[in-house]
Amino acid sequence: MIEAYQAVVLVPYAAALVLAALPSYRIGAVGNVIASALAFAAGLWLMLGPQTVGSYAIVDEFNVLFVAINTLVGFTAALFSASYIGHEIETGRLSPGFLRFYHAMFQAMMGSMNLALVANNIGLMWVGLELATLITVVMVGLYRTPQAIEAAWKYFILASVGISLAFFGTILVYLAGQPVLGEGLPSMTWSLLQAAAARMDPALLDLAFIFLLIGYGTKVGLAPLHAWLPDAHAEGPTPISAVLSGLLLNVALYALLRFKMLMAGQPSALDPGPIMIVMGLVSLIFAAFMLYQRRDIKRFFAYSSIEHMGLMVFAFGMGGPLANFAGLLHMAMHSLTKSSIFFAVGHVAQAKGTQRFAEIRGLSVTHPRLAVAFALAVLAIAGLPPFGVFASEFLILTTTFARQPWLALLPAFGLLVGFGALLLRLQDTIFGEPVGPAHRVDASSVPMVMHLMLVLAAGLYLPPVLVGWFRRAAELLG
Amino acid sequence: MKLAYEISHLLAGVMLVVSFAQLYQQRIAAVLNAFAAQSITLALAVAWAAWSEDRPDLFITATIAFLLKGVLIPVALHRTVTRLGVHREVEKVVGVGMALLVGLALCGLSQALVVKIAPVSAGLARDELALAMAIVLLGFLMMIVRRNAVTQVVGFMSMENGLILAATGAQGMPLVVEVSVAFSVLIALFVFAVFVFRIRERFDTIDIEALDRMRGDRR
Amino acid sequence: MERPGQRVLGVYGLGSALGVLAVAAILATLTQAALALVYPLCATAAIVLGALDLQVLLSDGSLSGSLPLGLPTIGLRLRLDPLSAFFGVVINGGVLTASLYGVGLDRIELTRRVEPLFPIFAAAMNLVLVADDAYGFLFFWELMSLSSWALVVARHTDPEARHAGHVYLMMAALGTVSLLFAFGGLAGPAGGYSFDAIRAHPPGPAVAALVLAAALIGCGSKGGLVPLHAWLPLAHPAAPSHVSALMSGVMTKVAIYGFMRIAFDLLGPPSWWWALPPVVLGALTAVLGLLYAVLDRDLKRVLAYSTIENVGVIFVALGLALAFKANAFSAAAAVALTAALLHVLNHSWFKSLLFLGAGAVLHATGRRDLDGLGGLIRTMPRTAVLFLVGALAISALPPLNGFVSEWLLFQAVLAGPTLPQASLHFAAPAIGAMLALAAALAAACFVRVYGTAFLGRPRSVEAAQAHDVGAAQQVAMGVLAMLCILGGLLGGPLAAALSPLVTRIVGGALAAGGGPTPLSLVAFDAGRSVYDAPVIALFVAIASVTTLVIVHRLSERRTRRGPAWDCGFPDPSPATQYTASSFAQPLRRVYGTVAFSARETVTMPPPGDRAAARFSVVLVDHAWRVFYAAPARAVLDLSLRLNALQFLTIRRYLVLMFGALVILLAIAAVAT
Amino acid sequence: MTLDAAIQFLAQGAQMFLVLLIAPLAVGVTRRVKARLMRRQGAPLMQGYRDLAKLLRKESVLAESASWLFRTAPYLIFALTWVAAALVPSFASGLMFNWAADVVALVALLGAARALLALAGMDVGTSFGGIGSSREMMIATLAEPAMMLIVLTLAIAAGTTRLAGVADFFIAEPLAVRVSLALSLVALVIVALAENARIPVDNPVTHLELTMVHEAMVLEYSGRHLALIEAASMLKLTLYLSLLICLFAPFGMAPAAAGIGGWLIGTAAWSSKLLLGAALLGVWEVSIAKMRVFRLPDFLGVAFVFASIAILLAYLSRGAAE
Repeated sequence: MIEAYQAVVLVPYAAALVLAALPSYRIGAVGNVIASALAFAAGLWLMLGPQTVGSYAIVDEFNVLFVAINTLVGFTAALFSASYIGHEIETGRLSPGFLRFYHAMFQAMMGSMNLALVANNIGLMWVGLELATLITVVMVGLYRTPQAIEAAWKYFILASVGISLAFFGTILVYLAGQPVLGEGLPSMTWSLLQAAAARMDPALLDLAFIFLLIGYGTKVGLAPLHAWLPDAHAEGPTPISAVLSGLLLNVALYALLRFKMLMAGQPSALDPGPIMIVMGLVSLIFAAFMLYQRRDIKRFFAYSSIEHMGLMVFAFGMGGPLANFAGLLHMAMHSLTKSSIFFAVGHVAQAKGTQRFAEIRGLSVTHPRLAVAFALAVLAIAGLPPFGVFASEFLILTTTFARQPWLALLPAFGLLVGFGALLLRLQDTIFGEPVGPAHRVDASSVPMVMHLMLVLAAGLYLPPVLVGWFRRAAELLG
Repeated sequence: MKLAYEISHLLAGVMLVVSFAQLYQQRIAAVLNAFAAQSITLALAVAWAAWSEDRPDLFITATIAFLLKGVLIPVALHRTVTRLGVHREVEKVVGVGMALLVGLALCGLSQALVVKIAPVSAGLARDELALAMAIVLLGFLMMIVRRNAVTQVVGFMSMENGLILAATGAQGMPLVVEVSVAFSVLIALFVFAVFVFRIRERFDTIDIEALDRMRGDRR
Repeated sequence: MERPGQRVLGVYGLGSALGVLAVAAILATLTQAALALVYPLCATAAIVLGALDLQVLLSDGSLSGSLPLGLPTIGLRLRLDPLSAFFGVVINGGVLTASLYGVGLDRIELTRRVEPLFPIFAAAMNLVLVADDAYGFLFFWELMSLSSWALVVARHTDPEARHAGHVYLMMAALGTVSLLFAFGGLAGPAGGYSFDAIRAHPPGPAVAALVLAAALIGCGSKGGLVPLHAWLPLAHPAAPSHVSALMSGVMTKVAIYGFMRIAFDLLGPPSWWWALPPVVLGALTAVLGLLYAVLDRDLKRVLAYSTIENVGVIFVALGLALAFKANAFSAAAAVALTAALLHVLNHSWFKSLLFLGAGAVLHATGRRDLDGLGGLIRTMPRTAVLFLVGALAISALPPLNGFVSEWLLFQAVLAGPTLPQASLHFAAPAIGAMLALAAALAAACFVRVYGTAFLGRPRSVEAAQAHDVGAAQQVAMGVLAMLCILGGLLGGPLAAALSPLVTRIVGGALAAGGGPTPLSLVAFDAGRSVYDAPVIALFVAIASVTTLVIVHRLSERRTRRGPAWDCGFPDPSPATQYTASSFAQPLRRVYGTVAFSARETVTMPPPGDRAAARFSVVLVDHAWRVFYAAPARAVLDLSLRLNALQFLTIRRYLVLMFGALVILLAIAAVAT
Repeated sequence: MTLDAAIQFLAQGAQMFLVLLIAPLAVGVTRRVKARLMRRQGAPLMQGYRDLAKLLRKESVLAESASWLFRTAPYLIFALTWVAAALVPSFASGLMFNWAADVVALVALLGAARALLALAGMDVGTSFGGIGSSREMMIATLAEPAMMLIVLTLAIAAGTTRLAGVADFFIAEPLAVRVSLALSLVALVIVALAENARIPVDNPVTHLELTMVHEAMVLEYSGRHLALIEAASMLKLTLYLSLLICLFAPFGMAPAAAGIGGWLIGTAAWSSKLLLGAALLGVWEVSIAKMRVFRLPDFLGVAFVFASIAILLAYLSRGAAE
């Protein structure tokens, strides 16, 4: 009898092996969907099941929701890619062999991310993240066009440097924990470290946190460590872009936050707040400005992911129950919304046969339904009601202003600048006289709509159990 | 015990010196040799730690370090480099002197950071931590002062060396970690190989400036 | 003072009406055929809601409830108190007439880009009023902006409409952000977002200042307070005319409501200096708005600019009310506040009327440019009469409703010198002069509009072949015109009806029924100032009738039609008439040179050359240049500069990363 | 409805007809004085009445393009001006309907008349009508702020905007004539000149195209319509004269409670003051030249400045009083 948290990790890995063995890519796609569905079921099971703290795995208010979102988005992404990826075969961008590989890797990636999420061991967490990253590197290079390889190469180098820095940070944490908790496993077990944080050496913790911030921050996509993110999003297959923006960034931020909790446990250590505020604001404002010059629709939304990650990091840097709550909410909302946007972008790219803004015009004339969905998704990410992002941004801005009025001007400025770009692009794409071809779209719109529904629901009503988790996690974050 | 410490300390010092040598070297071939030397020293250090602290599991790490980074990769890269005919290329961004100065500054920084740690608290001697950190930072530095993909790989791997030094130095760090490190290096090599070959197929050079030609939104 | 019966009624009324609106929206998205159902449904909903609001307003009661939606632990608080009820009456009046107008639209004019959004827009405006917590308020506020944006870009193939939409939603976002700040300051770090909690703990003076500023920016950007006005003349005309009527006549009032809710209710007892920003900005807005209007040549844009003016006037009145309230001059405060509320009501009436009239003109001629119209008084007589009522009313001419609020406002200004604070009582004359200027400019502006569009001879074929609009539209306009007239005559009773609300807010009210006749409007006391529209109207009626009789008795009754005399040089071509531009020339010379650094250039051909002489005018919109064009350019420039970072080599990215690491390490090294 | 009330009612009616009666005479006086100062014989004093009668008897010629507005406007303009004129206290302050409109409302009534006239000017669709209307409205925008300030000064001094109230106040304390009031008197005179299209703002006798304002608007009128327009402008002049009188020289005016006797004295005083004012206007008009249209801002600017100074002084004196 296996536990939920084991299932969450093992199901994808097992599926990866099976899919690697399956010959036909069609069956592979179906298998991918089934496996993701199973993982999602496991995720729900985990969500409803008891919370456990083992020596290797931990299930608490903080990560249970992320596992749920992870498996959910994984499921919808698999659904989307099943209906989408066939198109890539037709256009000859991929060969069946590569698809087989793709499906196997997809599951492996999901498994690794879940591993990183449920791991109670900072080493395991690191392993999971690293595996997930390396796999996405391969996925990004999948099309083997010069651009794709360049993107993958850039991603690979930056990411692996980040990985090694993160590992060094992990070692330092161990070193900090070892005198307190003794040698071996305990001083790598997160829950014990968390409990003993107060007795650790602050200077060592500072050092560790800096290395971890740079290391995991690279995967979060914080400026100036963001460089890999836009190209990786733009050149990889669209489902992978959705997973990257929707999940991998979250998992990296999740890891970062775990260590922030550690820091919060040791009062005489460096306060990570200001550093995170600065980095968050830099990312937010920089990305907002970068939006204006983008001509590739996927790269555009990649930068918007950087912007939102910056906002989250800012919120967590502000700290306090309200800001942390808002940050967590924003994390959840962003991953749902952004992945739905990438699904929509996939549709658009199929409909117009291009990813370039200049060749996408008047969607509301040629593809009304798609245009509406796309518009709703973009407006949602822009933080307009009735969607959940509005709630989180409402909380972040109000509480920031209430505490430090002048500081609040900066995120507001960044958000407004970004909003301008989003609105400009939205109007250009869906309005006006249509140009270029208007193909039939055969990708399924279920995932997109499903996500939008969820975000809408969250904007109208947050279930108390969810709120409870967020509350608890927010308290832990200090 | 004193002696054990002295030896491990000595080996770590040697590694640091070798990383400076890497920074100093002009030709790729020489850089590869220096890297090989560093990896072998690392292997020795790990082996010594395994013997002195009686942690047999560390021997695995030592062998992995020796075979993989001490022998296989340098040889493979030598091959690639000679096949590409770039083995005597000099692609520095900043002059040697400058690089060495920055390297020294980094060593100083890592010292300054480490002395703030209370002596008793750390699981390993503070100066060994300082050495490891310096090696990591120097590896990083090497990645950014060289233009050439191979040297970047080397720089990256000497970062890994520093990491492993620190990891082994950290007493009683569970086995899972070394395995994961070795595993990751494996994957890293595999992926590197894939990319180096692909790159060669497409652009007859492994200078990464060439890759930077096609980049987002320029089209 | 909640009565259970009223409560039940209210809950059902509100719920059912909103339900009807939702049904309308959904139906419209489903089937093409259902589009025609939207407006009748909206009209019924508006009637229900309006009746409910009226009932609450007159009974001076309040309804409240809460739903488990929105933010956790706060939920969605709903409350309909007299203030919201008053604005509800305003809004639903507008919605009702706009829907009536919509009922008359042809089937072919209905599109899925407009009709589904109309009910959402109406519902959102109503919900802003009943929201009783910060989240709900901003949620519906933003929903209102969003739906109206979609309506503005309904004609999406027109680049101007797209530009308007972009500017509009940007300004709306700016406003929302500053309102977020306002409510953030009000709620405090603990996050007490419900209005009750805010009332319980009003902020300290420093925070209050910030909140007031933020509220002014937030509501000002929605209402069109200079310099946040520039979106309004772009967006309001871009929408379909009955939607323009809603946006201009009604949505700006929601902004006023927001400001009142914050400044008079949530922010606690006012300090005197709160009055300065709204008063000064309002006066500036009033004058500048009309200067824009009087120089513009697009019918609907002129109307939009005049909306800016009226919003400015209302803000002046509100500011004065704040000043008087802060000094506990409850009588004067009551006068100012009544002026503000009545002007809100009146403006919603005549502005909707005028926009519907403009819509009729647009529908009949397909033109909005004044210089292409003319002579419509003969081709569309009914519209012409109704539009005339609106034009005279908005020019604040007795005995129509515009003048009632204007008169009260002047009375409030005249009481200004009694204020103890020097800055205020020296501001009073300046404000009075600016308001007088605004009033005179308004008259000039609408004489110009009416004179060029409806009088004279047609300047285009379309104008010559125009025809009156359908019955439903005429009814819609007729209702509003009737309201304008009645509102003018019954100013006293209206003020009396508002007195409970006014008493709630400023603790005093107009002396109701203190006047010589029951219908007369009394500011302060009957000995001081009285305005009795009915009596004056009666006098004028008697006088004109007697004149008519006598003149026709005495005089030669024959009338002969002949060619216009025109000082002996009549010219048959309608091009010789005075155009809107030429009408504006004196005003342009007098004010334009100051406000818009207007320059006229005349190029004369040399003697003997047959070429035509050229005349051109250059107007510079400084507000746009400084507050819109410059920032936009700055953002684009900066983005171009930063864009270089997208094109670095991998090595350079590594350098960035390395730099970040080293800097942080250095920080850790120096940090103790 | 007692006898007293009836008498009050009649008195109000009497005032209505009094202003109507005296208006042409006032204009006649002005013209006569001007003519004499120009060494001309000049028209007899009664010429105004004759003109009106003549015009009434003539048939009215309407342009083809004239609409119903063109025909109805004169009646409304006349009625509005007449009512406004009748609401300014002339021989007695406390008449029955003195409260119906204060200064603000009075100005607004005239504004309504002006707007209708301007519309009528544009109705036929000629170039001259447009010139007249646009300039008239421009002048109004210049005059009204000054007017507002004057009203404000009075309100500060007398504490009311009811004309009768102000008049009572100045009757009660004749020494209340202060510098500020003198200044606002000057301002009001300038405004009055502008409002009545007198020299130097406009020349009531010229038909020189490019200089005329008022005449340009009424160019298309003839017969009874023109008669009404003319009568209205005469009434307007009378109105402003008696406004000046009532505000700045109310002595002799019968207070609220006065009886018939007081009224008779009041009538005598008022009419003599009025005619004197008309004569002074004549003197002024011969002694000054018509201005270019775009010099007007400066001229009315003077009024504005005076009115502003008046207010400041009013503040000071009030501060002194308190």
